[in-house]
Amino acid sequence: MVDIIFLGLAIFAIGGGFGMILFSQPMHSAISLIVTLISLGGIFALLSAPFLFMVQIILYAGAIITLLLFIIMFLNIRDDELPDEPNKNITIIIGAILLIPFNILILKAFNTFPEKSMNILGKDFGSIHSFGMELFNKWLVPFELISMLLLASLVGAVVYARKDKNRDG
Amino acid sequence: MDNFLLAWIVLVPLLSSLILGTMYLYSIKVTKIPNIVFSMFALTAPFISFVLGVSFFFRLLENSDVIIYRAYKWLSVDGYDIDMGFMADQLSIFMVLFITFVGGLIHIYASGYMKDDDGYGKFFFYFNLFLASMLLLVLANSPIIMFIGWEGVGVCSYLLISYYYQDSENVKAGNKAFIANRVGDLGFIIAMITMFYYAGSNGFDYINLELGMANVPVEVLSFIGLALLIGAIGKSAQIPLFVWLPDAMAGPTPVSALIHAATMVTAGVYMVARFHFLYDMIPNVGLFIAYIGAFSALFAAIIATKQTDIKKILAYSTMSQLGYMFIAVGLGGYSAGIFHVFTHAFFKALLFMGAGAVIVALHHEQNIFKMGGMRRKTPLVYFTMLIATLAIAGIPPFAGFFSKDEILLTAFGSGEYFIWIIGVITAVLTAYYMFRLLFVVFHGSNYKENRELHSLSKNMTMPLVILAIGSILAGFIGVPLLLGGQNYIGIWLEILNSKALHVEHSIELYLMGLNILAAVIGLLIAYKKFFNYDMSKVPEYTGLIWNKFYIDEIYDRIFVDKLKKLSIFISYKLDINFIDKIVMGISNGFIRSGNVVARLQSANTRMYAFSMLMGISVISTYLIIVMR
Amino acid sequence: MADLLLSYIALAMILFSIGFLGIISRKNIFIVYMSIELMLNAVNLIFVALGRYNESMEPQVMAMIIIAIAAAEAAVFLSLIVVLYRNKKSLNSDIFNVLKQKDTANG
Amino acid sequence: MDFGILSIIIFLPMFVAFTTLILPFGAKGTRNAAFLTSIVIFALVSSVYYNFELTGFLQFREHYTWISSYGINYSLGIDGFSLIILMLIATLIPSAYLWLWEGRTKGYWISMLLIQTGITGTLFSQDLILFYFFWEAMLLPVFMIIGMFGTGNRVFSTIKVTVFTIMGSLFMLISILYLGVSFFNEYGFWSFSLNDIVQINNLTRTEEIWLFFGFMIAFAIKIPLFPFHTWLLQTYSNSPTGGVFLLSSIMAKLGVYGIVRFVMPIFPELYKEFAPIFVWIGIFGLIYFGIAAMMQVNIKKMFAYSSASHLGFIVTGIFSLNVFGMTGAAFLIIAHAMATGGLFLLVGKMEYDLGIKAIPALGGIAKKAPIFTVFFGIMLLCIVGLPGTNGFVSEFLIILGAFGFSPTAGIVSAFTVLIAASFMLWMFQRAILSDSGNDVSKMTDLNKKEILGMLPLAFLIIAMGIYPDWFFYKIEPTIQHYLLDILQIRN
Repeated sequence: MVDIIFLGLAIFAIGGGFGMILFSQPMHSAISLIVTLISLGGIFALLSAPFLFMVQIILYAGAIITLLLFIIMFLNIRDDELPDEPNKNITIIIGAILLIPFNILILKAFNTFPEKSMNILGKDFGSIHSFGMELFNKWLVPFELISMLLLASLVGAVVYARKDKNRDG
Repeated sequence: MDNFLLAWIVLVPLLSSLILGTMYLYSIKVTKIPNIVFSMFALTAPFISFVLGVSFFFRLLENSDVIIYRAYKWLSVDGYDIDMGFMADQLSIFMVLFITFVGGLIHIYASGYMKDDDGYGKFFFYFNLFLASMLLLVLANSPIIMFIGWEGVGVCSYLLISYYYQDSENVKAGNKAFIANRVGDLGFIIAMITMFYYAGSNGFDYINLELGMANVPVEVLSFIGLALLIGAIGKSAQIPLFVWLPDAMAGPTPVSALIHAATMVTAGVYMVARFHFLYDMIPNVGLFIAYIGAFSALFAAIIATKQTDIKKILAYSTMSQLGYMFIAVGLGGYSAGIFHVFTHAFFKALLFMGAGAVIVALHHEQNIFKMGGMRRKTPLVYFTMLIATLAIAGIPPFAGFFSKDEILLTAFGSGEYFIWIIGVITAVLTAYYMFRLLFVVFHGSNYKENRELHSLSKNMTMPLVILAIGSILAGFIGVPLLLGGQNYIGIWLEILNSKALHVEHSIELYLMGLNILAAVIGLLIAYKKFFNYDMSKVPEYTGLIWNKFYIDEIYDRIFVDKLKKLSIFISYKLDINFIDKIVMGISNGFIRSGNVVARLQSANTRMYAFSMLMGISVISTYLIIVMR
Repeated sequence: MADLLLSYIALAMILFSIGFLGIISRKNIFIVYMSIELMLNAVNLIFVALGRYNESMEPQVMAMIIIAIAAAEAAVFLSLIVVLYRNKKSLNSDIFNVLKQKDTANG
Repeated sequence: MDFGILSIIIFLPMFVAFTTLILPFGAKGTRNAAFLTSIVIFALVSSVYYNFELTGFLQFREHYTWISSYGINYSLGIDGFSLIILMLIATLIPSAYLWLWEGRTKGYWISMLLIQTGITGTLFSQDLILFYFFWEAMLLPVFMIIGMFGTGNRVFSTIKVTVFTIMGSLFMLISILYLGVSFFNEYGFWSFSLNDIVQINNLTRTEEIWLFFGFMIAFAIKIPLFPFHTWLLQTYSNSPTGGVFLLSSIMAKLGVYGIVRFVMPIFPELYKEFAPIFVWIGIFGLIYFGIAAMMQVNIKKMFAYSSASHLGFIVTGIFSLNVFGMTGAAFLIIAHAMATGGLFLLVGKMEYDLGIKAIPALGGIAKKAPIFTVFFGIMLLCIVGLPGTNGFVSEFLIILGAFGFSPTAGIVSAFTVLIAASFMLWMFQRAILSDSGNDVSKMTDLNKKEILGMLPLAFLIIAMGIYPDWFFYKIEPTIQHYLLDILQIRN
């Protein structure tokens, strides 16, 4: 049963990924990406990471990609403004071939790990409680630093996107 | 008398020259110093040196031991000591005597000759510096100290030839003299260093060298002898390094008289005599020297017959006479050679000074065919010149006869008949060109009538008379036994002569007669052609002899031009276009390869990513293969 | 299957590769951005899978931090796209090459 | 002696330079301070000279830890060879200052002072890193002085000389670091001190050859040896008088010094093995540069070639592996520094007065400036190697040394007497003596200060030629030490 869920999610994820890079309209790509991200969220759940599952769905699929869609729609890009991409497919094929050795290498590397079933788990593993304990005991300072980063990016985004009156003229 | 006075023979002219130099700079920069002050300082130096020389002469007469004075340790490296040492033996004192004597007379003459010149003080500064160097050359205790004097005279000669430095021709002549001398010095240095390594282990003065030479292989000795010979040839203007001597006549006439006739050019002969212990061991090289001397004598005499510049005729005659001296020293007749050096100093200095007097009288006219009829106008100069000409031509009883006779006797007695024949032919030519000069200048009709003559001061005429007396008497110190005389010079310098000559008296007498005959033949030919010569028809000279066999041009073509071309090639082609190109090419290569790499930086992010992908792919493949 | 580490890793590698292919093949700057996000997610997946494998919570924290950083990145990146589009009227990433060296003669 | 006199000699000029830089000194004040400094240093150096003992070993040692974790020390000391160069520097610099007296800016004087610090520091360093530090520090003020006060295409010259020397120095730096690491591998602690580095035994032959040439390239560029000489021409031609004076008379000699101080003790075997190559490179340079100098039109470039020619000869001397050659080289360093330095000062004055560097555009100067000509003549005759000047003594000794090395080398090197004479006298004729109708009316004769500056040089040139032994005895033990103890040559 779990295997079937995993396979389904994996197929959705891969299919969404391919959709993303193959669609010429950014809008369609974004929607395919959402499919991928949600599937990944499901896989996180399978891996006993319920908090990440929620974050993935709410933050990624819900916030980031929505923001992306919003921007795409806001810019209102016409078809003739899209860049001309004649070599797209051939590049993908060559790239895929070139990437094969890398994938093989990584998989070979992980294959050396001792085989071990991941079903037997500690009682508390993956619960939001233990996640919180981990985050606020061990990783408090990085966590707070991330808030600084978010603030900085917020300010940066506002500064960039503001219309420069003097320059536009 | 103490030995240290030996050093003062050199020091006095040196100090005097330094004082004169400083005074000269003072006089041109601050206030003018009258000529008489310069003359006072200038003239005392050779006088004092002469007096000191005479005193040492008498000391050697009493006791024939060599007098050595070591002033200080000049150089001491690795256990070798080279002293600043002075040595007075029969040879060097003999040289000192006539150098200072003739030098002193020429000083007096020069004080008259140069009296209107701005550089009066400078002239005597150079002159005394020259005298000091020349005395150092002859009094030195070791070859290297001799070399200091040797180069000193060279540089003084350079300075004096280019005395009128504003004319670039004069400076060129000076350069030529210096460079030709330097070629000789190259030989000298090589010889000196070879000697140092092979024979100098016990010390580098002449006495130790003589001892050290005994064990040196004969090939090395020949090498040393030849290298030294190059030095002698350069200094004494023999074939092939003679080209500078005629040009050296660009200097003032007293310079020609002192340096290029009486003293410096004889340094080569002196050197061969000084190294007699070396040349005695390598008679083949000695014979080579004799041949060089013979050919130089003949060659110069031939050129001299067609020259028109009075000083150039005398210059070639100097070269010719030096050839005689080389014959003598090459064949081992050192005393004969030195004897000729001695007599030659008198009559050649006299000839130059007489010529100088004529030149001054005629307002610096040097072409003999523009003179003429000077006999009545300057009778004193005429008579002294006549005596000198008789002396150089070898008419008895004037000085040249005895010395030349002894040289030819040496050549004949050594069995070198070829050299002897050349010597006799040269004697004919000598008489011919010298009387040609005399007849044209003094007996010919006036070139232009009513020329006003520049008056000659007493300073200029008095030394002429003294030298004329010397030219008559100088020969009598070496009258051969055959004529009932005593060869004093042969006795005085007998330490040098290694081999005794055995020539039968009858043959000797024939030879003597032959020499006189040769001189008279030359005289008669000249008389026939040039006595009472009509100056209105100046002979046109062309051809090989007039152009001095094109030796200058050949040298220019072979050496100077090639060297100039090489120099231009190196400094303007090779260095700039090749070596610098390579070096700059390396740096430009970096810049260029930087540009190539920069062109890859297309700022296209996808390209970067793609190259990264390729890199990843290659590395992964490699790792997969390695880590299998 | 779902209890094997290697299957998660393989999935992550496939997604990562797809992201990479998107970057090298697409000129549209939005898709480039989305590809980057996909690659981040693939890495997240590896983290989480390894956390499960090692029974450690730390990778999950790491993954969360990555997500937070991705959010920050999204804000800046998207605002940059807006500015660039406004100035150049194009979404082609190839024309954003102002860093390219103009004078190639010599230095 | 632990008095620190060497440190004072090194850092006094730098101290004065920074003080004058900070305080509101004008050009004149800076100049006076610089001159005073040079006089004080002369006095200090004289006392060093006087107290120097007649042994071949290092004296006046100073040792302080600088960077202890890597064994880099501030370590100074001098032996006979450095002593004479030190004496030379101390004598030359006041003379040069007297010549540069008028018309120089504050920056010029400060640069000169800083160069002095670099030079003396290089000369005293007994630690490889310290040596490298001063070696590079010496270059910076030179860079400034050519770049700011030079003539012609000065920026290019500056960059060229800097790139050349720095490239050479990099090879040396790599070699130094390699040696340091090798020492650490062998003995287990860090040290860059020369005394320690010489004890390295664990280098293979290939490594040693690489390191040897790493050092030699740095020094060969500085000297410069053929074929690393092409920076020389433009640099000498475009440098201001002070810069070219220091470059030619002192810095080039430091290249030779570096070979003797570092290459010889660190690689004694290779030094002996490669000696023939360098003897012949030296002789080749002597003849090559000599011929190149003959037809050179720019008088400063001509002196550059002449200088390179003599430096080739010096290299022949130091590689001749016997006392004569090495003593001669040491002597020629002094003789040539004085003569070339003097000539560059004189030519600098000529350029300053007339603005001309081309030989055909000169001429007739002798009439206008007789004292100038006298000094010019003395320097020239020293270069020519006339007996009675110290040029002869050194040339004679080097020829002797080369002959001892191999008779062929000796005979070929004897051609130096011919080469220098031919180009120098020809130049003298055209530039100074003959009146070729050019307008040289702006030429002035030397003033009192300039005469005062030139007199010591002229005096020493002649005095060392007439009585060389008096100047020799301090250096000979050092050279014996080099040959017997370091190179282990016994004859």
